[in-house]
This record gives sequence, C-alpha cells and structure tokens, in this order.
Amino acid sequence: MLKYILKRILYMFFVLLIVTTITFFLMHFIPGDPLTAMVQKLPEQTKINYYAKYGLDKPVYIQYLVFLKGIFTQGTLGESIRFPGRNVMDVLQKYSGFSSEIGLVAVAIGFVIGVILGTLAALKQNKLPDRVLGVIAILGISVPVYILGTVFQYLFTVKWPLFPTLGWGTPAHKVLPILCMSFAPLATYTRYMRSSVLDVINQDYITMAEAKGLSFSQVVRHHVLRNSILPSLTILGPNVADVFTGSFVIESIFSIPGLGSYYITAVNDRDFPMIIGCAMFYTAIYVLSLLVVDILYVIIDPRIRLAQDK
Amino acid sequence: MPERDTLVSVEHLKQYFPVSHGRILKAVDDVTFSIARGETFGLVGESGCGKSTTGRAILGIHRPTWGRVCYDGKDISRFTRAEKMQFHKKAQMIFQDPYACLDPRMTISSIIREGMDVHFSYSRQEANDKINQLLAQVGLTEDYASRFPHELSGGQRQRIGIARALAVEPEFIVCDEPIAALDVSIQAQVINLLLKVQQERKHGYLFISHDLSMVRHISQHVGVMYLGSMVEMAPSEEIYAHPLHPYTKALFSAIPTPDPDANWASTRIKLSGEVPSPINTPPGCKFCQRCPYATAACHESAPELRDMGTGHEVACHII
Amino acid sequence: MNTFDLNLSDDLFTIEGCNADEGEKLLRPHTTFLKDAWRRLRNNKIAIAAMCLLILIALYTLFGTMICGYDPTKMSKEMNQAPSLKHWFGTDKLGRDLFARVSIGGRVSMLIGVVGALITTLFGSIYGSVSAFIGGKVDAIMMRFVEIISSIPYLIVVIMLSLMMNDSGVKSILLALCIVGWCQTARLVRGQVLQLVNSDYVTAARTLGVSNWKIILRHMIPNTMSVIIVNLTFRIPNYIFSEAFLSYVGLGISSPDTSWGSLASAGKENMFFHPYQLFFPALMIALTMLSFTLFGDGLRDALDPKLRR
Amino acid sequence: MERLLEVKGLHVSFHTYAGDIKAVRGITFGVEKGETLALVGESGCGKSVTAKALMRLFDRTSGEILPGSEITFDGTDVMKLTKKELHAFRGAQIGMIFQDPMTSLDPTMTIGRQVGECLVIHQGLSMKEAQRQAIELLRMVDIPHPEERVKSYPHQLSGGMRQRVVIATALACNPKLIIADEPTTALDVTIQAQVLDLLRDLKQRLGTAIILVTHDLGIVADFSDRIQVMYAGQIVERGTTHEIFKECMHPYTWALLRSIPRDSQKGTTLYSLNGTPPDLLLPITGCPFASRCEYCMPICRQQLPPETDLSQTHRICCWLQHPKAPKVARPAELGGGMNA
Repeated sequence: MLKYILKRILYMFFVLLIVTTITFFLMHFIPGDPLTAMVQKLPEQTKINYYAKYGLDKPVYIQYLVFLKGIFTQGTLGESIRFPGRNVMDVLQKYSGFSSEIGLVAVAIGFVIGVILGTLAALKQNKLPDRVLGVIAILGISVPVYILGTVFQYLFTVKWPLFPTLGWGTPAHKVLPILCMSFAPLATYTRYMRSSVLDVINQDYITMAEAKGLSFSQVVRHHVLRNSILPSLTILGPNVADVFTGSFVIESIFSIPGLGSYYITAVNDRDFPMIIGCAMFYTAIYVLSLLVVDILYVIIDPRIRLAQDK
Repeated sequence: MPERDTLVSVEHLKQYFPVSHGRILKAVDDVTFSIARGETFGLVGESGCGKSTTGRAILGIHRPTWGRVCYDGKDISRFTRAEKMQFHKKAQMIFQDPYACLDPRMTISSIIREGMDVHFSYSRQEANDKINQLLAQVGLTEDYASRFPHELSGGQRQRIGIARALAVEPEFIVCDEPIAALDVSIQAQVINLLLKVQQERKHGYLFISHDLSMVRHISQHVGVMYLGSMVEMAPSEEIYAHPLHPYTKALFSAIPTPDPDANWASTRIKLSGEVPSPINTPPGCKFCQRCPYATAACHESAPELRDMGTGHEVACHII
Repeated sequence: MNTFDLNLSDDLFTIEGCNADEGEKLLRPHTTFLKDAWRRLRNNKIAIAAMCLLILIALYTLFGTMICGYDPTKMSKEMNQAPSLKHWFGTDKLGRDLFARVSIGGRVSMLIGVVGALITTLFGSIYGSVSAFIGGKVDAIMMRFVEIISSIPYLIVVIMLSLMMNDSGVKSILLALCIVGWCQTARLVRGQVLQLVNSDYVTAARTLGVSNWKIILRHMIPNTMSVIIVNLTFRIPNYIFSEAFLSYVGLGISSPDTSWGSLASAGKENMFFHPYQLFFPALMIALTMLSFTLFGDGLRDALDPKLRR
Repeated sequence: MERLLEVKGLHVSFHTYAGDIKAVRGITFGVEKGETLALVGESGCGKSVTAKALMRLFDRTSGEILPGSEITFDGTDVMKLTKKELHAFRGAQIGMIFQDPMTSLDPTMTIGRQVGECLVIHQGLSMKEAQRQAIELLRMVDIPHPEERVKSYPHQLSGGMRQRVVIATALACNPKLIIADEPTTALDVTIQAQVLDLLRDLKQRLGTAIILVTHDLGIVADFSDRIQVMYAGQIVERGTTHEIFKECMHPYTWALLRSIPRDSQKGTTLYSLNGTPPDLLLPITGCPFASRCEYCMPICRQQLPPETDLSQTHRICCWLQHPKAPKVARPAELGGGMNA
C-alpha cells in the first residue's frame, strides 16, 4: 500500500515539473511582454537595464535554468514584474489560503450532497423526487457558474440583503461564493451517483442481500453505497479542476482576495513569474486531489489494494 | 500414428502469457497431438485447462510462445501470403457465445457474405442463391437473410455462425464450446447439424467442450487436458470404456447420469481440493496434489505421454 | 381426478403433429437497427423537446438579424433601453440592438461548440482506436501521454494557449480548446475499440481472411459510432461553456466579433441597473447546454443495445 | 410427512413497455418438511421466477405476484406479511443460493461479514460473535482453514469456494427451506459434483427441505425426491424421480430425456426438439407445447388440458390422457411401455 502511495507522489512531482516547463516555454512565445504594457514612454536605456534585471534578455532556456535554480535552492518563484518587490511565493502563500478554502469546501459539499441526492433519485426511480432532482441536476450543469454567481449576488445581497455583497472576513462572506461553486459539482455527482446506484442495485449480491432478510435501508447502507461510490470517486479529481476554474470568476464577482483574481490580472498584465506561480499552485492542487482520490479508491475497493500488495 | 492422413499436427505447443509482477501464466504447456482429415477430435477438460487457447493457436489467432502448428504438413507461421489466404479459406471457427459472435449491426446475409466476398467472386445473384442454400442447410428459412442478430434466438444465431463458416467451404473447423450457452433441446439441434454437415462435406472438427457426454457422441478421437497439459489421448470408445489417467477417471465418474437407479453419488471418485492456479505451476505432474495415487516421482518430474499400445496415450508415472 | 369432458367430438383427437418451421416463425416485427433506435428516441418526449429547442436556437442564430431587422453593429442613440416592443431584448450601452447581437453572438458560440467538439472527437477517436488497435508498448506509451496531458488542469492550459495566440479570434480560441480537449474522448474510444478487437465477430472476420482495413470499416466504425455520437453531444456544451468562460475572463472573443460569453461579460458590468443585458445571453447559454445534455441523454438510451427489448 | 410449503394458483407477470410478460401462469404445488423438490425446465419456463416469488423478491423489479396467488409457509401466509415481517421471514425461514458465484457476493466486503450478516440481523448477535459463528459455518461447508478465509475477499477465492460461501450464508440462520437456483450451472463438472455432495450431506444432517431449480436432468436423477417439469410458466408433469425418469408420459418430458446423448446412440443423430418456446408476451390458447409437439391434436390448440392423475404422486397436463385420444407408446429409448 505504502509503495503504491510513494509511486503516486513521485508521479505527482513529475507532472508538476512538466506543467511548469510547458507553462514557462509557452509564456515566452506570447507576443508582447510585461514591459510593453507599462513602459512605452521610458527611454531605451532603462528598458535594457530592466530586461537585464529580470534576466529577460537571456535566451529562454537559460532563464528556465535560473528559474529552476530559484525553486530548488531558495524556494522562491522569482519576483512579480508588474508589482516589483512582491515575491511570488509570498503572494501564493497569502492568498492561496482563501481560494483553496472555498474551492475545497465547495467540492466537499458538492460531493457529499450530490452522493446523497443521487442515491435518493436512484432509489425513487421515475417517481417525483427522481424527476425533480433530475431537473435540478440538469440546471446545475447547464447554468454557468459565473452567471449563477451574479444572479445569486443580485438576489441575496441586493434584493434580500441576507449576506454582505462583497469582501471577505466574516463567515457570512463565505456562504454565497461556496454555494455558487458547489452547485455544479453537486449536479454532476447527482447524475453520476444515480446511474452507478442503478447499476449496482441490479447486481446479484443485492438480491442475495435481500434474500438474507436485510431491510431496504440496510441493503443500501451495507452494500449499495460502498459499491456505487467507486465510479463517482474517479471523477472527483477532474471535478476539482473544474470547480477551481470557477473560482477565478467567483472571486472577481464577490471580490474575494483569492488567488483566482490575482491570476486573471497577472494573465492580462503578462506578469510571467506570477502566471507560472499561480499555474503551479492550481496544478499542485489538482494533482494532489488525484492522489487523494487514488488513495480513497484503494481504501474502499479491496481488489485494487490487494493487487498492489501482491 | 503415421497411418492416419494427418491434416493438423500440433508439436510441443506452449502458450505463455505474462501476468503482473513478472509472473507467467502457462495457459498451454507442451501439448502435442494430431488430427486426421475428416476426423472429429474431441478436446475436453475443465475451465482453465487451456483447451480454447490450443484451438485458437491452431488457427494462428495467437502466435505460440514455443513449438509449432502444422497444417497439411507445413508450419502455419511460415505461410506465404497466398498460403495464408488458402489457410483462411480452409480452416474456420465456431464460437461459444451466440450473442457475441455476430456483428449486431450487420444483416444476416451480409454476415454470411463477408467470407464469400474474400474467397470467391460471385455475382450478386449467385451470392444470394448461395446464402439461401446455406440458410436452408442450417434449417432456417430465406426471410432470415434480411434480419438482424438481435431478432434471433441463441440457437438460431449459433446456426448462422455455422453457415458463416460453411460459406467458404472449409476443410477443418475449430468448434470452441459451441453448445455451452444453449438449452438441452437446442444443443441437440446444433450437434445434429454439425454431424449432417460433416457427412456431406467430409471436413474435420476440433470439438472443444467441457460437456463430456456430448463430446463422446460426436468425436472419434478424444484428448483430456488438465492445467495446460495433455494427460490422456485415445480413440473415443477406448478412452470412455476404460480411462487410465486418475484425473480422467475422476472426470468421467463426475458426469451425472440421468438414471435414478444408478446411485451415481456412491460410485463416484471424490476429488479433494481445487484446481491450482496456472501461474508458476509447481514442478512434476500438475495433478499430484489432488491425485490419490501420487508417488515421490510424481512430485519431481512431469510425466511424458506414453503410448500404451492400441493408440491410447497416457501421461502418468504409475500406470 | 380424471375430470375430462367426455362429449368432445372424436375428430378433435386425430394426431396432426406440427410442421417444423411453424415453431421457427419470427415473432417480432422486422426492424433495422437504426429504425429501432429512432423509434425509441421518438417516444422519449424530453429528448424530442430538447431537439426542437436546439433547432429553434440554431434558426435563431442564423436568421435572428433578419427577423428583427436591426444591424447588430449599428450604434444608435437609444442606449441602455429595457426590452420593449421596438427592441425585443433591449439595447446595450452603445445603443446596439441586443436581439441582433445575441443572434450573431450565438453563431460564434455554436460554431465554436460544434466545430470544437467535432475536431476533438474526431482526433480523439482516431488516437484512441489506433492506440487500441496496435496494442502492446505503443498503446502503453500513447496512453501514458494522454494521462499526463489530462492531469494538467484543462482551463489553465486553455488560458495559456489563448494568450499565446493573442489575436483572440474565433480560430485561435478553437485551436486553444482543441489542443487539450481530446484526451477524454481518446480514452473512451480506446476502451470501446479494445472491447471490439477481442470480440468474437472480429476474430471470426480475421479467420475468414478479411483484411484489416475492411475489418475497421465494416466492424469497428459502425460499432463505435454510437459511443462517439453520444460523446459528441456531451462535448458541444462543454466547449460553449469554456468559450463563454474565456470571454467572461476577458481572454475570449474580442470586438468586433461577439459571442454569448463576451455579451454576458459586457452585461455583467452594470448588472444591477440593466439586468436584461446579462440575462438574455446567459439564458441562451443555459438553454443550449440544457438541450444538448437532455438530447445526449435521450440519444444514449436510444443507441444503447442493452436496453433493446 | 408434514406440509411445509403450500402454493396455490401462483401468477407472476412482468410489466414491460411492450406489454405484460406472463412468466408464471397459475401453478399449484407443495413441499413437505425435509423433502427435495426439483423444478426442471429450459430457460424461460418460469422456474427461477417461481423460486423468487416464494420470497416475494420482486419489490424493486417490474415483476408482480398477481392477487389471488396464495403462498403459505409453515402456517404463515407469505402474501399477507407486512414489510417488516417479510424481512424477518427471509433468510431466517428460507435461505437462497444463486447461480453465478462470481456475482452473488459483495466484492468490497469480507467473507466473514457477509456470512455473519444474516446472524446479526435475525439473531441480534454482535458482528464479532457472528464472525466466530461464521468460521463454524465455513468449516461445515468444507472450506479449508476457515480462520483465514473469514478475513479474505470474494475475488481471492475460486468459483467452487465461493459457491460454498454462498451455501454457508444461506444456512446461517438454520432455515427450514433452501431454494437453490441453478447452484452448479456455472461450475466445472468435478466441482459441481463436490457441491452436490455437500448439499446432499447437509440435507441429511440438518433436515432442511430443498427446492432445486435446474435445467440439467442428470443432476436431478439422484438428488431430488420429487420432480416438476415446467414449460412456458406451467407445470406440465410432476411425480417422484422414479416416475418421471421411468414412467413419464408427457411429450415434452420425453423430448428432454431423449435430448441427452446416451452411450448407445454414438454417432447417430440425436433426437432434437425443433422450434422455440412461445413468446410469453402473447396470450397462449390451448396447450403451450402444441406448436412443438409431435402428437399435437386440434383440441390441443383450442383448450388448455386439465391436470389428470396417473398415480398418487404422478400428475400430468396433456390431452393424450383423454379416453378418446389415441394410445401413444413411450419412445423406445426411454423403455417403451403404454400410458396407464
């Protein structure tokens, strides 16, 4: 089991390295660079010094080596060009907390409620709750999260001022953004869970359990849930990525000082170190969630766990 | 057995499949036998004994890990393109699962035609006549030609599988458990069809099955396999009359006889334990852990097939 | 208890036996596979409603400007007007009629959705089937590559690529979306083809001597087609969503072209005063995704051979 | 012997969009304490549906036991049991063994817990206590070193082993009746023989009645006391094992017995019953076997034959028994002889 986890962690760093390399080289092919947006008027000489300071004048692969040296030796990701003096790593540490908090909580809520609603919909197949949940699930998938954000903000802060419109700090600030971001995963899991529960419920071992005299709720608790949750787990990983991309927008709508809005501004300003830093953060979260999903999968499904030990 | 006009001969065939963690699954382990032209060779054994893998190796579907298969005296892996085409015309296969052996999206006539278009150049009219003739031969009416597999029952589909094989007028057909998935009465229909077609066209069969009474009914020569090796081989009457290998004896005595007075349960040889896993099998005879007569020799070296005189070959140390 | 009714007439008891093919007569009506699937799709009311909605939206995007008669790019003095009989969807801050703009915006969004889905599904299917058909080491390497690509967050890469194109026209957005989007289809099709390669009827075709190309054309493609089509209907809304997201974040379509996403992001600014500017593009996005998903569900159930009675 | 189970006029039909599949069309039979009854017939004849109907296992499926069917087990009327009583009834009074051992065990649960589950629910034991009893149960079904096996998972066992675990589960609460739905069809010949020996031995030791559902007449020959042959949802012939094998009079039973290859017939064409069973979607007028029967008469196509007694235990539904019907001899290979 441990050997399996170590292998997955190594794999995770490998992917992270690849992403940073790709992002780094992609960045340098983008026409225009950070200075054009800022320094048209400056005389030629200051531009050259500026380039030299950030090492932008050297060939790309040398910059990459410098960048790598920076990570592994001092653990810094270089300085933000748009806001001189602000170290990328500090920004990441300071603001990533907010983003990951609402993001992961949203995924957790979406997963837990989605699993429950999906099971309910499957057990009451083709009856009213199933139909209603089906509609909610379809809406959850169809309505883009940013539109949902603006609508919720309009309804619950302007029309009926239940929550603060903008900003951060009190828990009340967190309710609306998390609600918006958890609606899409909730819908996805309801649909997935419903179809996998419908598959499991027709298996022979479920009829066997009923023939043993288990009541319906016992059958669901003991056998159905554990077997039907496995397929839903597999999409937990990719779903985390989708939810976090939603956070870029939600943070700008509710002006939450998360990494998302930072990332968007960095992208617009072509602030290379900042972009790479944020990209690495999101990839790390995503690959980490893939690892967590793998571990959960191995814990729940003995067939995979024992295949690893043999 | 030189006096038989051998059509197919399998020499020291080994088929190993790599399994996780570098271990090897020995599906077929050094099997040698030959099938005469126009003869039905029955291959019996329990699941996992390698009989289906052997059948597919004969048709060249898998490339053997070791040893070779000769058709008409020539090694099939060294066929030229033309010889390969001829081989595809002469040797055909019938499958076990009637629901998976026909392409769900093709009509019955296009399924049967597929082989014909490769080997013969019939005109449309000739082809349709041939198809109707084949349908009649397998006991189905012409209006089945435009139907789809999902509209037919298991027995009917199996007969379409046979018609597809007959379409290219083969010399030799490998039947891989053709009746396992069918009901008793439908099984008899398919077996009668196979026998009738064999009398008309004089082609040979390799009949693979775990239904020992049906194998006895249809085959002239029978080979018994256990965990990838051939343990006993003899003419059908000879082997059923007095089996020699302990496993064959136990296997034949386990066939339930449909006669209440035969008190089958008491006369049966009771085998203890389970079939061991074919992955890294122990040295010596594979049956030694379960064999009531196992001796020290059995645990060390694997017995070779020895001819006991009347063409009855056994692989066992103590006989 | 032999309770026989004795006064039955004698001729009732002459043995006639049965003719062989009477038992063989085909009981179910004759249906081809596609007719069968269409019949099942037809009586799935929701799927048909979704299909009609889709056709309606498509017509709207194509002929919307003709219907309302306004030029989507002509500015006028009637700025920020609420929806009225004159301007059905109202006007934006430059006085341009929103009904016309949402219509041509729809053209771009639908184009990106459909073309994007087609390209990635096509490329994914080819990649998946080649990988499955060759098998062995090649298959392992190709799948390892797919695994690495799909473990990079999808939209991060899209943002990077769209930055790289920088002229943010329809073509560049499409390219950005397609470069990464094909992994999921590739894995799906590979699984399906792997199943087929080992299926009995493909083995039968091989032993009949049918050439590889013929096997692919006659057996592989028809049997994977239903999986590919269903996957296609689920990919289209995905692309519309991604495009809208990019435009919303300011990286998508920039003027003079417009799309639902950029309209929505423009409408977001003064959402409190003129909610209709955001409402209509958002409504179109939601309706399109809704109908594609519902239609996709209906299609999947119709084409699924297991459900066939 | 004392009557354990009484079934009267059992009708079961499945509601599908294409119409109602009438899987069981009114059957009446009974089982004595400790007796072994075999339900024999080809696929689609309703034998498994009958077995499942005894425990009303159709709540979630589209199947429905039509009103008017009566099932009384050991004095209790199964049809009138409330949901809670039904859960207490299943598993404790009747145990069930399914066909495919590969899919009838929960892949994510250890063997011990699955066997013990029944004890926990019916006898209120703690799971720890139930696991200990599970070890005794596994030993009873000849599973080697049960102490380790208790902790292992289904995918680690072979087919034969798993079927033994399923048998142990069914016997956990010492039920009065075991329903075995094709218990050995998915197993190899030698393993099948071992499992049948095990069931026979348990039958003698525990005195539980067994209903064996199968299509293989070979197994039934020396395992069951009484046999009922089913076709298209009805019982066409019933009697003791000896009567069915040696004195059967129904053409379908003849066809089943003649389809089995005998040593004497080597190489000759086997008797084969052509045609396919009727489509249960459509209503059937007259005898369901009429379309495939060699001795079919006009009356057979018009009216359903009433059930007549050939002896105290041997009963048959066939117009050939009518005094006006021509006398038909039993086929030679079944030992000839005239009908009574």
